[in-house]
Amino acid sequence: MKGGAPIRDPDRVEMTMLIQTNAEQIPDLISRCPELVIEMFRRMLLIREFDSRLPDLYTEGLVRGSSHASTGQEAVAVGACLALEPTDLITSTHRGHGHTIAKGGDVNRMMAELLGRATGYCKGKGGSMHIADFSIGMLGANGIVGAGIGIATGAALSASIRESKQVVLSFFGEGAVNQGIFLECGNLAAIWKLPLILLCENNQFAMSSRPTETCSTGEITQRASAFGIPSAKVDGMDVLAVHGAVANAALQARQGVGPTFIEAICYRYEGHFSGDTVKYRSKSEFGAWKEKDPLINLRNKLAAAGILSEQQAEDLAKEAKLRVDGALEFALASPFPPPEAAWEDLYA
Amino acid sequence: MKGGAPIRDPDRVEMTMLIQTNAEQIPDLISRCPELVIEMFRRMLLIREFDSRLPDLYTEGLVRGSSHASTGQEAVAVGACLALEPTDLITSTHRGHGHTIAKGGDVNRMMAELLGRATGYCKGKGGSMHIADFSIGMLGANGIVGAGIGIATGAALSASIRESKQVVLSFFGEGAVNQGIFLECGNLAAIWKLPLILLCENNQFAMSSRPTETCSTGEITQRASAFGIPSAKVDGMDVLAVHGAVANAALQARQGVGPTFIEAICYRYEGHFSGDTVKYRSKSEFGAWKEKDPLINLRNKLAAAGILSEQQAEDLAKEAKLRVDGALEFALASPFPPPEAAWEDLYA
Amino acid sequence: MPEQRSVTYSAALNEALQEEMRRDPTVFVMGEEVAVWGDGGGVFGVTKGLVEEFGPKRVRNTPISEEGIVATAVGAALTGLRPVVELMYGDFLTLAMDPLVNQAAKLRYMFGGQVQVPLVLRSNIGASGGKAAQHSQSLESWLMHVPGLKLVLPSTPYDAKGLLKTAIRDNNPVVFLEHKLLYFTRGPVPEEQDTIPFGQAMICRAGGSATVVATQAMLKMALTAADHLALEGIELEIIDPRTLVPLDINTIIESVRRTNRLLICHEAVERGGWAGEIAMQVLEHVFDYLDAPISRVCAKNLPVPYSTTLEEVVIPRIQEFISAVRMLVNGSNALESVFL
Amino acid sequence: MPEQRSVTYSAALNEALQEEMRRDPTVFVMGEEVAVWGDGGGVFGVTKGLVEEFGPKRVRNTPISEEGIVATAVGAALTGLRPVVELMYGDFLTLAMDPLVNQAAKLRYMFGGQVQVPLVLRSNIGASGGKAAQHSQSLESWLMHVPGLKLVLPSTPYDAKGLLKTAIRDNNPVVFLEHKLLYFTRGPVPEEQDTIPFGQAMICRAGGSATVVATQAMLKMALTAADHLALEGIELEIIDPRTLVPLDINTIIESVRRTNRLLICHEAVERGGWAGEIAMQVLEHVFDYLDAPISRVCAKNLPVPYSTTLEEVVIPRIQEFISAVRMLVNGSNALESVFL
Ligand SMILES: Cc1ncc(C[n+]2csc(CCOP(=O)(O)OP(=O)(O)O)c2C)c(N)n1
Ligand SMILES: Cc1ncc(C[n+]2csc(CCOP(=O)(O)OP(=O)(O)O)c2C)c(N)n1
Ligand SMILES: [Mg+2]
Ligand SMILES: [Mg+2]
Repeated sequence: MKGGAPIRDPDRVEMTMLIQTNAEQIPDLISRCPELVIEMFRRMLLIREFDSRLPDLYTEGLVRGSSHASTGQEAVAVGACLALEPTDLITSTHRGHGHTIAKGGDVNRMMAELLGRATGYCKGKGGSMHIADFSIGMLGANGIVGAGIGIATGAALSASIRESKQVVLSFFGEGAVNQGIFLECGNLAAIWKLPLILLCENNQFAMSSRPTETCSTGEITQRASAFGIPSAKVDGMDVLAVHGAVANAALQARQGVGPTFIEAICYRYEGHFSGDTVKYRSKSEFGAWKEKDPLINLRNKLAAAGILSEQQAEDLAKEAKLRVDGALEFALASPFPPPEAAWEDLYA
Repeated sequence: MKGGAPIRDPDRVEMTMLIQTNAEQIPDLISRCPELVIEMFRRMLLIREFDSRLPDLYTEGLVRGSSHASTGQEAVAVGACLALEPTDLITSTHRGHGHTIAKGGDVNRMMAELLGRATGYCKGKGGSMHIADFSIGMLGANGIVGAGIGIATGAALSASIRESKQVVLSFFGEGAVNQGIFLECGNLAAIWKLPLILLCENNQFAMSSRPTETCSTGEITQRASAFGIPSAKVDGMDVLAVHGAVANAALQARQGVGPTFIEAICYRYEGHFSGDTVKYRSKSEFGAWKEKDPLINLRNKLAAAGILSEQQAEDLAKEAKLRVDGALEFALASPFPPPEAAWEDLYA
Repeated sequence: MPEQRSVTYSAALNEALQEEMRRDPTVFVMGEEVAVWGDGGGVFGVTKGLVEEFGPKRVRNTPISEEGIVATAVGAALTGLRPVVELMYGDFLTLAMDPLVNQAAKLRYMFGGQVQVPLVLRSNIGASGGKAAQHSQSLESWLMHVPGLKLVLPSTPYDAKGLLKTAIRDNNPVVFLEHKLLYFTRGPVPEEQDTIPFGQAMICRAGGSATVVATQAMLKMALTAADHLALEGIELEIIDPRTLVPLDINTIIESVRRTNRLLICHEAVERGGWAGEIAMQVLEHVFDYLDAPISRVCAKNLPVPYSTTLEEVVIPRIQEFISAVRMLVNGSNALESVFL
Repeated sequence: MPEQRSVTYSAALNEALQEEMRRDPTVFVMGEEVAVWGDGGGVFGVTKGLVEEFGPKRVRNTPISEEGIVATAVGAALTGLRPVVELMYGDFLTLAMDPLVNQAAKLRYMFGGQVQVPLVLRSNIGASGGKAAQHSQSLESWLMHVPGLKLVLPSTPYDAKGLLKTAIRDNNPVVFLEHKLLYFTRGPVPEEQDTIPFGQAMICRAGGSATVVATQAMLKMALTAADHLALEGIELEIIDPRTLVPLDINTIIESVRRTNRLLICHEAVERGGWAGEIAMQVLEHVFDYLDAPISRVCAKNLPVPYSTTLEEVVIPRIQEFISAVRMLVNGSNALESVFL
C-alpha cells in the first residue's frame, strides 16, 4: 500500500500546526503542500544528524547506559508524526529520538538528557530510553518492549472518554508483536473502537533476530486480523507513503471507526545499540537498503518537483548539523543535576 | 467443520488404551468402533453425574473455595481426550473435573480432593481448582485463566525435544483468548511447530461476559490466524464431531506439522461457580441449548444405530450414579490430612 | 449529631466510588465483571449500581486481560483521567506487575516530574474459605518494596471508605488492597465521612504490656486475642498502620517506647514479609527501648493449601498469636532458651 | 595440584552450562538472543558457544515473550526436562511473575507432591553505568517472599559456576540472579570445580568488630571498605550468604554472637528489602547478643536515575557504608541521639 494524504490548504500549513480538514486522497502532496514536505525533510535530516552522533558520544563516555539510533528509519517517525495534529499523542520505544524530533521535540533538551544534565527533558533522571515531552504529546520512550502499546491504548481510551477527538499513535518495533500486551491491548482497542494507530516499525531486526524467525505469520499485518483491526503495509523508506497511511488511519480513528494497524517496512542502519558488533547481517544487505535511503529518496523527489535545489538541500543539512552542534553545546554547558535532585519527582 | 475420526481396528480398541493407526476419515465411528463410542457415553455420563453433585456439596459445606461444574460441556472433554493416546498430555482450567474424568481419572480421588481429604489427588492441598493426575497425563487444573496454555506449550516443547511423539492438548475457555499468554505461546508453538492442540471451549460465558463483548473478532478462530495456526470450529455438543477434529489435529501434530486451534461451541449449564445467581442469561436461551444436550444427542444416535437399548442406557446412567456415590462414600470415609502434612510437598 | 450508620466494608467502598465519581467526572472504573456480576458489580459487590448511575463509559467491564487493563489505566492516568481498576483477586497482580511496577510507579520519576499518574489499583488479599494457593495470597510486601507506589490496607468499613476517597484524589499510583474476609463485615460509617489522610496509624486499643502492629483479618484476630490476654493481665496496645506506604512509623515508635515490646502480625508469608521492614525501622529508632526481641506472627513459608486442617496451619491462628504474645511478655531470657 | 585458573564470572557461568549440558541431555537453554548475540550467546556472553556444541534444539533463541518463555519452561520442567531460561534483564521479571510465582513455585505443592519443577531462571540485577529505572533493579526480595522458589545470588566466578551447576541439578525452581557489574570480573575457578551446596554462607573476611552481610557488588564494596576500616582498628567480619533461599542463618548468628553487631548491605531498595528478613531472624535468635541496633545500607527508596550524580545517591556508596559501620561500632547511644 502506498497511501495518499489528506488535502491540506497550503496556506493553512504551518510547520508545527498542521490542520487536517479532510482526507480525500491527493496525488501529489509535494506540489500541494510543499512546505509540509520540506518540513518533513528538515525533521528527517535532524533525526539523521542527531542519531549519527550517538556512537561517538557513547565512545567518549558522554552518553551512558543504552542508547539506540534510528538512522534509516527517519521516514517512519516523520511521516507518521506529521500526519497527526499537534494535540495528538504518541508513545515511543527504546529507540525514541526520531519519534521525539518528528513530533516537534527540542533537540537541546534531548541532548541534555542523553548527557545526563539537569536541563534535559527528564532532568537527567531518564536518559535515552526515557525521553518524554508531554507538552508536545510525546508520552515517553520506554525500556520495556511492548509497554508503549499499553500506555497508548490507555491514552486512546482517555481520549475516547474525554471526547477530545485526539488520536494516539503507538510506535513499536516488529519485535514487540510477540508480547502478550499487544494482544491484550489490540483487543481492548478493537472492542472499544479506540482512536489508536498501532504503528509497527519493521526495521528487520529485534537485536539480531529476524521477524521471519520470531513471528509465526509471514505477514506481520496478519496479526492485526486476530483483533479484527484493519491493517496496511507501507514502504517505511518513503515518508509520503507513511504519511498517507497514517493520515487515513487518523481520520478513521477520529471518526470513531476504531484502531488501525500499520506496518512500515524499513531498516536499522546502526547496530541495535551503541556497542553492537552487528555480526548478524551482511554488508550487501545493508547496501541494498541504503539504495532506498529515505533522505535521498525524498531529496530526489523534491528536486524532481523543482522545489528543492541542491543548494537548499545542503543548507538544510547544514542547518541540521548546526542544530545538533548547538544541542551538544547546550548540553555540555549545562550542569549535572545536584545530588539532592535524586529525591525529587517521585510523588506528585 | 464436522470432523471424521481415525480408523481404528475395533479389536484393538481398549477402553483406556486407544491406539490410533491412521486418520483417514471414516463415515461412522459408531458402527466401526461401538465400544469406543459407548465408552464416550459412559465417561460423559460420569461427568454429568459428578458435576451435578457440586451445588449440593457446596451448600452442605463439604466443598470449600470455588468449584466450577462442566455440565453441558461433556462432549468436548470426552471427544477430545478419547482422540488422544493415553500417553498424550492435557492441561486444564478452573473447570477441570470433566477433563480429568475424560482423560481416565479416578473419581474417588477427585471427590476426596474436593472434600479436602488426605486420599485426594493432591492430598487435600489443591481442591477443585488444582486437580492433577500426572499418571494419566493430566497436567493440572489451574486457577489462573490462560496459565494452562503456557504449561501445555512447554509440555509440547518437551515432547518435541524428547522426540516422544506425544501430543499435548490444552483446554481453555473462550475467556482466555484475551490473555497475553495466548499470543505468546500460540506464536512459540507455531514457530517451533510444536505438537500442540489449542482447544477453546466456547461455553458462551466468561463469568457473565459474552465472547461477543470481550473478543474483538466475531469468530474466535480468526485469532488463530494471528499465529498462522490452522483452525477449526466444531459442534461442542456433538462428541463425535469433537473427536474427529481432535483426532485429525493430533495426527497432524504427531507428524510434525505443528499446532492446531479448535473452537468447540458448547454451553455451560450451571452458573459460573457454585453460588452464582446466573441473572445474566435467560431461561429460554438455556432451554434452547438443552435441546442439543450432548448426552441425549449421543444416546439418540446410539439408539438409532441399534447399539444401545433404553435399558442399557439406564444401566450406564445407574453405573455412573453408583460410581459417584461410591466416590462420595470413599471421600467421606477418608481422613482429613494431618496438620503436619502442610509442611510436606513444597520442595522435591 | 446524625445517628451512627452501620454498613458493610463492601458497601462502604461502593459509597466511596459513587461519591467520588459524582464529584469528579474524570474518575472511572474498569475491571472484570465490575458492571454485571451478581446483583450488579464485581464479585464482591464493590462496584454495584455504578453502571446504572454512571453508564458503561465510566464503568467498564473488561475482557480477562490483567496486564492490558492495568497498562491501559496507566495511559489513561497520564492523560487526564483517574482510573480505578479492580483486579478480581490480588493473586492476579502477578500478571500486571509490569504496568504497575515498571510503568505506573516509575514514569513520573523517569520523566523528571513532567507528569502524574493518578491511578488506583483495587484488589484484595487474604485466605478465605479454601480458595487455595492461587486465590489466597497476600502480596502487599512486594508492593511496599516499590518506590513510587502508595499502599493502603483498610481494616474497617470506616477506613475503607475514607481511604478509598483519599486514594482516588491522590495524584499518584495507589494500590488499595481489601481483605476477602472483611467484605461483609459491618461497622459504623457516618454519613458525612470524607477522606482519611494517608500515613496516620490508628491505635485500636491502648495498653502497656506490648505493642502489636497488625492489619485487616490479623487485626481483628489481635483485638479478639487482646480481650483474652487482658484476663491474664497482659494489656496489648494494638496499632493498625492503615497505609504501609506512607508508613506512620512514629506512632509505632512512641508506643514501643511505652511498652518496650513489639509484635508484628501479618497474613503475608513470613519470609521477606513487611514485618521485617517495620522491625528494621523500629530498631533504627528505639533499639534501646526494647526489652525483648521483636516478634512476628505471620503466614508460614508455604503456599496456602485447600483443606481446612492445612489452611489452619499456614494462616496465623489466634492460639498461635496468644502464645507468641505470652512469650514476648515473659521476657527475652525465656525466649532465648526456646529458640536456641 | 593444578594451577589456579582465573576466569570471568561470565565464562564461569558458561562453563557450568556447558558441563551440565554435556552431563545431562535433558538440560536445555532458552531465551532472547541466547544463541546469537555478539560473539555468540546472550548479551552478557553467558551462553556463548552453546548453540555450536548442542545445536538449536537445546539452545533456543526466543521471540520477545517473557511470560510465554517462562511459562513454557514450567511445562517443560513438569515433563522431564531441565530448562535453563535466561531473562535478559532482571527488570523483566515483572512480565514473568505469573508463571514463576503462581505456577513454578506452587505446582508441586498444589498437586500434593505429584511432580517436580526442575527449572532455572537466570537473570541479573544491579545498576551498571546508567541503565536507569527499567534496567537496574534488584528484585530479589520479592522472590525471597515466594515459598517454593530457591534464590541464588553468586558473587564470584567460583560461586557462579558451582552454584549454577547445583541449580541445574536441583529438582525445584531456582531463580539465579547474576550481577551486571560482575560479569567481566575475574577470579579463580579450579578445573575440577563441581557443585556448591545451597544454604552455605561464606565468611569472606574474619573480624571481631561487627558482622556484615552482603552480596555481589555490595560484597565487593564491603571488602574494599573493610581494608580502610581496618586501619582505624575496625575489623569487619563479612559474610556472603550466597543463597537467600535456603538461607544459612546459622553462620550469620554465630558471627553476631562474636561481634555483637550487624550491618546488612544490599543494592535492592531499602524499604521492604531482604535486610529486614535477616534482621528479624537474627533478632529471633540472638537479640541478647546485640550491642547496637542492626543497621542497613541499601539503595534509597527511589527508582534508579540515569545521570551519574543521581545514580550515586541511590546506589549505596562506599563512603556511606563506611560511615554506617563507624556509627554501628561507636555504640548505640551515639546512634540514638543521631536518629531521634
Ligand atoms: C520486555 C523486554 N524484553 C527484552 C528487552 C531487551 N530488548 C531491548 S530492545 C530489544 C529488541 C526490540 O526489537 P524491536 O521491537 O524490533 O525494536 P527495534 O530495536 O528493532 O527498534 C530487546 C530484545 C526489553 N528492553 N524489554
Ligand atoms: C488471570 C485470571 N483472571 C481472572 C480470573 C477469574 N475468573 C475465573 S474463571 C473466569 C472466567 C473464565 O472464562 P472462560 O475462560 O470462558 O472459562 P469458563 O469459566 O467459561 O469455563 C474468570 C474471569 C482468574 N481465575 N484468573
Ligand atoms: Mg525491530
Ligand atoms: Mg467460557
